[in-house]
Amino acid sequence: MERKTLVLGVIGADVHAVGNRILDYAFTQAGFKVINIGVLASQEEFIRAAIETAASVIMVSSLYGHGELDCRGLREKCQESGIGDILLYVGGNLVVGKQEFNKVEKRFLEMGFNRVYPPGTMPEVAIEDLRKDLGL
Amino acid sequence: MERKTLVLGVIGADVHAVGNRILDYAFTQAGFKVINIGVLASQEEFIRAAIETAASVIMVSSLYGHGELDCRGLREKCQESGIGDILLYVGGNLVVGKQEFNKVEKRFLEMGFNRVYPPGTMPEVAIEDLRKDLGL
Amino acid sequence: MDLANRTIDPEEFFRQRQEVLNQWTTGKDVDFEEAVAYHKSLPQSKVFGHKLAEGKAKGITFAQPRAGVALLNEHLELLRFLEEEGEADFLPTTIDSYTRQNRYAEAQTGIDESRMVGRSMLNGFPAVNHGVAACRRLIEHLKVPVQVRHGTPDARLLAEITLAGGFTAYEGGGISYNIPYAKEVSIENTIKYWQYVDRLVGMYEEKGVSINREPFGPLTGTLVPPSVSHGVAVIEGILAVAQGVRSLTLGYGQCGNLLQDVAAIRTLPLLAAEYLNKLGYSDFDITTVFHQWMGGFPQDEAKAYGVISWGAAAAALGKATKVIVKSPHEAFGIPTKEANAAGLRTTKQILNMLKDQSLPMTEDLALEEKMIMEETRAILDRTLDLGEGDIAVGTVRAFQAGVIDVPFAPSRYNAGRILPARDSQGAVRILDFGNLPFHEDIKEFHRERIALRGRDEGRDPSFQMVIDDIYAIGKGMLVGRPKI
Amino acid sequence: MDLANRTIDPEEFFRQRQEVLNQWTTGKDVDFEEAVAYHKSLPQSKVFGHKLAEGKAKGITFAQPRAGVALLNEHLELLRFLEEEGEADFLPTTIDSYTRQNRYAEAQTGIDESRMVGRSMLNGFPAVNHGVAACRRLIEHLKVPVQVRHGTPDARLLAEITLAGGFTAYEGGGISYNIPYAKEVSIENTIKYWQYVDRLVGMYEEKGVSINREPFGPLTGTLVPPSVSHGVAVIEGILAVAQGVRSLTLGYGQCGNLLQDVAAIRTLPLLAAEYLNKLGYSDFDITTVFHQWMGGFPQDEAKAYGVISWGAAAAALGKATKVIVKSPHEAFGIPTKEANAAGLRTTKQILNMLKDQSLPMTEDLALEEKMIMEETRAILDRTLDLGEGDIAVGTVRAFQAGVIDVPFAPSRYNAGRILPARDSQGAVRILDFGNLPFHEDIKEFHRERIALRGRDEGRDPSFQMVIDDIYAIGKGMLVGRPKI
Repeated sequence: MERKTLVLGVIGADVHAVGNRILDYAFTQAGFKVINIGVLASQEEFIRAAIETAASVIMVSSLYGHGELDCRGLREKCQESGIGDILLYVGGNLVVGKQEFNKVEKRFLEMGFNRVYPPGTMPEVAIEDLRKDLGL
Repeated sequence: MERKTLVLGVIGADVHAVGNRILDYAFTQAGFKVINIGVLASQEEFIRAAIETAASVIMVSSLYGHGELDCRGLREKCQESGIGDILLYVGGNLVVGKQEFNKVEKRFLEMGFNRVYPPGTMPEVAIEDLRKDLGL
Repeated sequence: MDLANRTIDPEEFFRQRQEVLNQWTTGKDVDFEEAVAYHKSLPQSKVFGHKLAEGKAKGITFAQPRAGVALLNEHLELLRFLEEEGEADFLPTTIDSYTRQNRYAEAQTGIDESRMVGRSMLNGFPAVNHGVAACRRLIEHLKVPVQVRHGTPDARLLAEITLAGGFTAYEGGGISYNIPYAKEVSIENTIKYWQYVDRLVGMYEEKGVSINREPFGPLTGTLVPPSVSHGVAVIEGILAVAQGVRSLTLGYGQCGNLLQDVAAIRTLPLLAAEYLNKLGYSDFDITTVFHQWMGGFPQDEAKAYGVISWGAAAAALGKATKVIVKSPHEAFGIPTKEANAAGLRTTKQILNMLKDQSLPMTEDLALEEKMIMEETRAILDRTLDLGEGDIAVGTVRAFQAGVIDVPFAPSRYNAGRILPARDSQGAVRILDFGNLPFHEDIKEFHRERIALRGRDEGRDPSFQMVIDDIYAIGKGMLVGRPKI
Repeated sequence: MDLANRTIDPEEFFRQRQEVLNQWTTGKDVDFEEAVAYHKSLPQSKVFGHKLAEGKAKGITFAQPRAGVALLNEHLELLRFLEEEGEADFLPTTIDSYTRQNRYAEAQTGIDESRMVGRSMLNGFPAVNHGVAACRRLIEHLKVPVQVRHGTPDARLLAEITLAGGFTAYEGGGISYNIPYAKEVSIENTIKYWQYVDRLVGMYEEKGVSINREPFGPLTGTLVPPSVSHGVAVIEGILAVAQGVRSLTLGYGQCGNLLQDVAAIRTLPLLAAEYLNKLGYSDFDITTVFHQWMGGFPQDEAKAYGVISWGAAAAALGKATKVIVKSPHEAFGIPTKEANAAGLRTTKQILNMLKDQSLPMTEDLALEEKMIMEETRAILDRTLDLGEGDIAVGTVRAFQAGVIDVPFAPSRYNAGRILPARDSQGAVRILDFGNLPFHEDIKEFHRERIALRGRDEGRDPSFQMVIDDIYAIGKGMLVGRPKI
């Protein structure tokens, strides 16, 4: 079986490192090649890593509430960089405060993300979606 | 100063004795003559005690949620017994569950009570009302 | 008096039974042999005593709510909600106050009015009026074991109907469902009523059907010294086992001081086993139940969650077999099902976090345990003396003499002479001993602790201190300090 | 390296100051002498260190929330709400994440967008952008003392502005606001940045103005062994006092096992005083802060109240001077003001009920204290050795060598080699020691405890055990047991 590559990171000024370590472990265990760019990652760092490793998916975490500001324009930047079709997943506490998730999800889907996950999602959910979206 | 007499009791099938003991103590300390008929008191026992002691007020407690069933018709029975003008106070957890107090109060005022107290009222509140209503 | 602590004569039992089953029309549907067969058809997962014994072996604490409404469908819906959304380990059926006073006609009015106005006008489920088949419908639609919880001095008919209805646990006792729940009923009578209930349970046990029995531990729920409630619990345990009860859950209501509460829940089964063995009984299994704070609650829900959590923590650290849970609506009386389930989930969270932890033995904890053991033994030994060896007779005389004395009880058969108050750490001590048969050493210990508090507060111990303690929790405090 | 643990040379300080105050336009409004006068005009009731010292003397525990939004009026409204409805003893001003990275232009975008969309687009209050006068408006409209809480590796400008703005307490430190909050910033640099902040506080102190300093205790907030966070707290305390800080609050994040948590909060000030004295410092006042559970929270609010309550109980029983409070919305990030106030009231209820109680000393508690003391001393002694007596130099080398090693930290200046896991009672132990300078006896103790858990669960200790522990509380458990 082909080993697909994922770029994993925590976007913006966010320093939440615990979940990042766990996702890295879980995705690696599930058979993916994980390029982990860690916390405090800019949009440019995600894209650069994705191009360099020919990744199939960019997986963005945001735990600190600024996700909306930080993620805007990521799809457009991907298009400009020639990887416009790459899968974009995002998850975490994406907005400030407890908001209805379906509204949050809608906002991020409109921004060009393929999958949006609420707080507390287990890695297994994303792994299943990855397999589906990548035809594994 | 004239010492006014109060009949104090817990109506119906209610056995909550702690508050009854405290009210007895507080009203007595405040200078009233307290005729305490205790828990499990019927409407008839309240009225009989009020007539026998020429009481100015009947003070009904109900802590167990059946207050609405137990208090119905008390004003009418007082009228039939010739003490139709006696002051009727009631307080406690008067209905089953957490309901808006102003609706509960309205229901009991319509039943002929002069004062209705919500859960957690301190004795001092009732003592002040007693002084006002009795012109002390 | 013709009272005695011995198995009811079968002839006498069946004479009473005729009378009891005729007290209300639903009594005619009780058929003991058929009920035994029905119980045997139930899976073990629905048998209260079985699950309690499992939990005790594993050292975990289960959570159980209180709940009951007037109508069958609504009551079933409520219990299913608590099972699903509240993650309840055990379920209750709380009985309404009219049924508790055997006023079945008034309960019927309550049922009818509830149907009319579309909300429960009763504070519980009137199981006698609903009858055997309705009870079985509950048991069949619920996954976990269900207990009858009430406060009924004469609960013979209620027991006949609910046990035939498939309930596998029954709360109450001749003292604990009299003294805090009645004004004019003699202890002699209620002990007899409850010997009947215990004998009925014994008959089920003899047929191989497990019915758990639980004396009501907290009594008046307000500043009851542990030795007083322990004395009553042990007596009711003895009275029950004497009639053939085997699965026994003894209860204690949280006082609020962690050390005293843990000491109390740990000593309770030891004392019961000690006196049961002493009187020659050996065929019993004792588990414990810890009641979260039974006194006044803060009206604010966030604060109520704090009180609930502290009760859950004490239950877990004391390794009680189960804990009876309050809701964030407690200050307003009966909770919505959502609030009830929320109290359960808060409790479960604490129980799960603490299930691997316990309070280690310390000098202070050992002292609390020693005091509770000595005081309880003093009460029980004097009670046995007064009864010339018969605990039933002794109990009646002990209440007459004030040797057993429950604070703030409505019953005129209770002396009502003792006065409890908290010490500076919030433990419940005794300010006025009445006729409690305590040695001078014990009394000196209590006096010293209360005197220390008096010094802390710059006032002499008095009834005002007691009142302050009763109001304290509603104001967020354990000890009722004077305003500064 | 030109780093050393000695008072910054005044010339160097004023050289840096020019630079710092020019980092953003609001820096020009800082006037030190005028700020000193402003502080002296504040009533003592608004001075953080003063109230802390009072509480410490009385043996009570205060409650403080986290809170911050983008706009001034909304932030003030939020804090007033927490003061009134939450009964907060201390207030915070939590700073947004852009400001923490010194990205003031992005913070400005966040302010502007927040104005436009009518809700806070920032996770805190961007105090640098708002400037000195805005800060003073907060202080003037609030009754209780207010602290700056953030997570800023280079917090020099933020300190200049907020302290001139009347804040009387400032969280952070060169290690605790670097290792968990930055990826690429060297420890040498952040120690220097924080020596500047501490020196600034020292200058206020020399003018008779009390500014409390609080290193951030919980670090990454996830399974941090107490000796690791204690080591960091003591070092930051020394670095602060060396610059003239006097009012010092040392912190610890709840691990979840009551004995370990109480042992930790009790030993923290002892260890700090021991090393401060050893290095020749004597003019300081140490208080403690206990952080309620910093790891994942259950999404269910009722369960979250349980976690909050358990943190409050541990803080009270450990006699921490203050406790930092979580909200029932914790699993979703930043709470509404109502949820924040509810978490406070739950906490206050527990603190009030437990204020007269403490956990008595026991063999188990003494053992936990002994382990924490020995482990922390091992880390500190080796750090001092590595620095040839200089704690600042030693710290840089200790991180290089993995002698200090924080689990799950984002910083590449942290070795990241140790692996913690819970034992069967939920206490945090160490599975892989990396280069922690522990004696074989200490290591054997940890290995034994974790091996016991492995036996309980029928599996070998591994990273999966660690992951299970991280997810556990979200699922209601403390110890992450495998599914059965």
